[in-house]
Amino acid sequence: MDNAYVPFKEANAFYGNLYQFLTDLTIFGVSPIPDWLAYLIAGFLIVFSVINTVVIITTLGTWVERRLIARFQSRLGPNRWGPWGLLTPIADAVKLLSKEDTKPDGVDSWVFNLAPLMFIVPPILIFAVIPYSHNAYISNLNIGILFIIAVTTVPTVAMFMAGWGSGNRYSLFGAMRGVAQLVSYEVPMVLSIVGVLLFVGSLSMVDIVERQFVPFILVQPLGFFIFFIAISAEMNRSPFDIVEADSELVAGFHTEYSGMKWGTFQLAEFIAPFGAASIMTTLFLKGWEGPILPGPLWFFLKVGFVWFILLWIRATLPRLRVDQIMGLAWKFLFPLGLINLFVTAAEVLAWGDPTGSEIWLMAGINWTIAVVCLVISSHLVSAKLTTRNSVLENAGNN
Amino acid sequence: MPIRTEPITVNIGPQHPSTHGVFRMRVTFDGEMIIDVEPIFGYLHRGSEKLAEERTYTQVITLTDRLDYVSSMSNNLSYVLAVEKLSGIVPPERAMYLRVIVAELQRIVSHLVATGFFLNDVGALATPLMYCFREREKILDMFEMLCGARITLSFMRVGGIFQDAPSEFWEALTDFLEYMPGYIDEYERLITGNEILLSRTKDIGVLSSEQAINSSISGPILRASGVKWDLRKADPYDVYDRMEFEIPVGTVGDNYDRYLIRIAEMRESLKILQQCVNQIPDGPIRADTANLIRPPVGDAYGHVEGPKGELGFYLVSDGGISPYRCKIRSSSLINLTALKDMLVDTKLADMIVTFGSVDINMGEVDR
Amino acid sequence: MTSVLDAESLARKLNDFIPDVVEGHSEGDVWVKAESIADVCSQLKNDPETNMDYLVSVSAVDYIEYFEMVYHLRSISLNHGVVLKSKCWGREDIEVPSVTHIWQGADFQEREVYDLMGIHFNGHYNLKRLLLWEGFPGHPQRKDYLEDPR
Amino acid sequence: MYGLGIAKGLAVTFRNLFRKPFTVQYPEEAVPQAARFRGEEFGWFEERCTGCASCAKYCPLGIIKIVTHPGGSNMQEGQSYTVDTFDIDIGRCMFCGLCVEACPYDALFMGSGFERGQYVRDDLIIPIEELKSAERRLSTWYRPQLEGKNYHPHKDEPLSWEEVGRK
Repeated sequence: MDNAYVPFKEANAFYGNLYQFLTDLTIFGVSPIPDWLAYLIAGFLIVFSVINTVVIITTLGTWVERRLIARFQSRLGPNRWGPWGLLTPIADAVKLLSKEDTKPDGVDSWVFNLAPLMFIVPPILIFAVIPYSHNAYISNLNIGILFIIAVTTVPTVAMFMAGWGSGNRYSLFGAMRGVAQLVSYEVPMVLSIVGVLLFVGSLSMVDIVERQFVPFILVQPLGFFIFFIAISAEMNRSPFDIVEADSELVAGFHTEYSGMKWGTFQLAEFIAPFGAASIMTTLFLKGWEGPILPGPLWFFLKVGFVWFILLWIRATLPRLRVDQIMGLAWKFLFPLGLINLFVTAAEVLAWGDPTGSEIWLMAGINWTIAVVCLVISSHLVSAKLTTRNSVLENAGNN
Repeated sequence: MPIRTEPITVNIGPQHPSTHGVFRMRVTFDGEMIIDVEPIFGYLHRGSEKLAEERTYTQVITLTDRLDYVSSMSNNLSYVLAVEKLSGIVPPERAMYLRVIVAELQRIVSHLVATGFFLNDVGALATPLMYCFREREKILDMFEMLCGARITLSFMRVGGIFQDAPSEFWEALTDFLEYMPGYIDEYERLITGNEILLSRTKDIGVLSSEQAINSSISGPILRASGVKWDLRKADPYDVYDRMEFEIPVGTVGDNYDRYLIRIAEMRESLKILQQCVNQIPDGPIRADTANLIRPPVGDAYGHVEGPKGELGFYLVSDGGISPYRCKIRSSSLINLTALKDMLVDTKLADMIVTFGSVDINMGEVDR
Repeated sequence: MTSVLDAESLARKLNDFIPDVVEGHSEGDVWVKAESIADVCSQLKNDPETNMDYLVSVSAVDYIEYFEMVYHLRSISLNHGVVLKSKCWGREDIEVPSVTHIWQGADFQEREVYDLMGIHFNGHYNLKRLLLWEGFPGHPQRKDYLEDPR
Repeated sequence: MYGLGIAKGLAVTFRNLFRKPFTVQYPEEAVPQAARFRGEEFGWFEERCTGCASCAKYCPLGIIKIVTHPGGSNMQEGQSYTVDTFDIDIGRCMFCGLCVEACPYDALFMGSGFERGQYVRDDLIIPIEELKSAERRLSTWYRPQLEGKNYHPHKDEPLSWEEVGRK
């Protein structure tokens, strides 16, 4: 009976202790909580706390994001509600909850109502397999990264459901764009991850961190670059936000939503960067490991850093066009990903399980290849993309 | 049976984040490609021309403020030039210089707004817009020193301007002329060389020079198409004939050229401002005119090179105290004539960018 | 400086082209017959001496007894201009040939004149109201227009 | 090279992150208005007004209502009138200042405030009692005599009616 739970119990420190405490609990010599109930209660508590932590961090994240973007634009940002505006997310939530939930005529009710739910579950599911520290994770799936790739595909369906179910043409445009974009960017994203996996030899997120002798960004620069762009596109952040494209499609696939349904979409979109930053930290920045500071702190510092860069890019860059985004995926990132994969595979074949000085040699080779590839491919595109300085020079001539 | 596809018709506007007001386009798409565009106007129609027939010549100035509300000074100038032509009043020299100064400041304001919103339409999440508005505020502060208002200025009067500039205005203007080139450089560093902007704007929405002339396009759009035509040089009014400046001219006539022209014109405006500050003489600022002007029977057409193009007023007088007919040649409306030619066979995303690069103002389109 | 064409010689030239088309002239203004506006315009555009390639504005003025169409023409290449006017007598069913096939820029301007003044342009490909909605009673720019006709 | 433009742009936004924000937190800190600010609280001097109604005639919107009756103390030239009603409906006012420009006796001045918001449109009408008793923060718009004194509505004391006229 006990055996089925053992691997989980031993793998997760939080969960194991809680489970132990519940089963060891005796009142008048009887143990009131049977095994299966203890398992259930402990599991529920852990999952509940993680989900809520994610949501709370995200809501605080919206405040940080708005303040930071405001400072990028040399404004102050929301500062009315609470000290430094810290309570703004709560005010937002209250406002959204108390708002009328409108439903336009002619929507496909089931599809329309189900879409927000399907949109928010996958980003939260990512956190099920993210290791925050040694022995601090919900589960150590042996196919962790595969699981992430699988669940991040689900929002595509939700997006299309929202766009189609709304019965609005802006929404439909947004949904069609979204499906095309997300399906395309799955390919380079997976290709860039495979490089890492070749080194590690395991799909488990914990194994990936533990076998990172150096942060993989040093050994896999090209992979990191591709993954960074691909994941930005996956979560529809600027400059890839064609799905929402507020200046073109009003709000894209969630044009017709209001109240908390709209809030759910927004929440999911704000959770996404945290999820993306967590994945990037785990795959390329050595996860929770670092000197002096405790593991979880290192983890959150790295996540915060990646998140800041995502934000910085969002605040600066204009949006790409649909065909350019698809072109970027298939003509630029896909070949680069293949090159990266072949080079890494060759290196792993040559050196087997590299440790010590071989890793630096490998890093050197990979950086050289990355720079050469980027320069060559950039020259291929930049022929058309030079600035024109002739506006005033012309003035004198004609 | 072959697969049947259908075009999809979408109403862009009248409520849409990037139609710059209540403008509506009925666009037919084939997928993401545009196959037909029909602009629909009138949501902001206030009948300014009719209202002008019931107001005295001075009171009409307040109506002109509200035509293109990001460039009130140019509207004022165009109107008073028409009345002066009609009644033969010549303003004093200091007034003419001050008019040129405020008109050029207004051109910078309008181009800042145009560039900011254009880049916002490209999708830059309001960052360039905020930077542009930061400088716009400085100029609006100057306008407030000058005439106590920031947007609806009513600054000019027939035969001059209403009051001389205070001393703090000159200090603010000198400061502005010093730091503004640096800020324009900053915008250019931020976005001009940005590859995403280049790929979004180059060779999109091309308007050939023949087509531009044939469609009566004016202003920066005409110049971006390679026609060297600027009323400040071609038909100088006030003291523009004493100013030395270049007319920036584009080569291709695409969105990127229109953006570059606006940036270049801001720099040229700064040059004109500097010359005005150096040359401005002392003296009266208003010709000796009666408060109620009664021009002789006749008609006159006064025009200026406004920030958005040629803004003209065709006034007919019957000898009374108010214009018999006041026709406004609005640059924004006529610049939209070629919209269809620019948009067909581009994509949905290009439509917004092209429309943003035309830079219209609904207050002037619908009047 | 944009020069104004000499109206007298222009009137003579136009009369050579279409007999008796000019009804009168004063400095810079030439009055022509309403029905031959389009022919005069295409002549002015195609004649290399005048070369009026740019239509500045199309306006209409209501003088109670007649409507006056006013065309401000300009040549960008030669930098000169002229004002073409024509009187259309009557109040109802006034028809003027459209110049949209000569200058595309006349498109919205003629529609505006039609909308606000009620002058029909023959040959305009899409003569619909521009600023007001379809079915709006009357033409509000006219002098005899009442807001609430009862 | 591809990417340089993007990098330059990123540098510009990063520099702006450490720049002082240009926005002002309005209720706590207000932007100072210029001396010529055309604001709401009109300044009107009963002693100078003859009830000629030039201002009412010049208003493009006709929002000034003046009722007078013959006889009174504020004599300028000829016959004298007492002003019974002097209402300004600032709910429709567009602050063009033409009324101030039209006043031949310098009795009417633009104000320099902008915080007279009301919930009901009727409350936006400034009646004569309020004009009489209001604290007069006079804008120097179209009043060169005030500008000559370097008068600033927000820094200096309110002026009495003898001090505001043109000599």
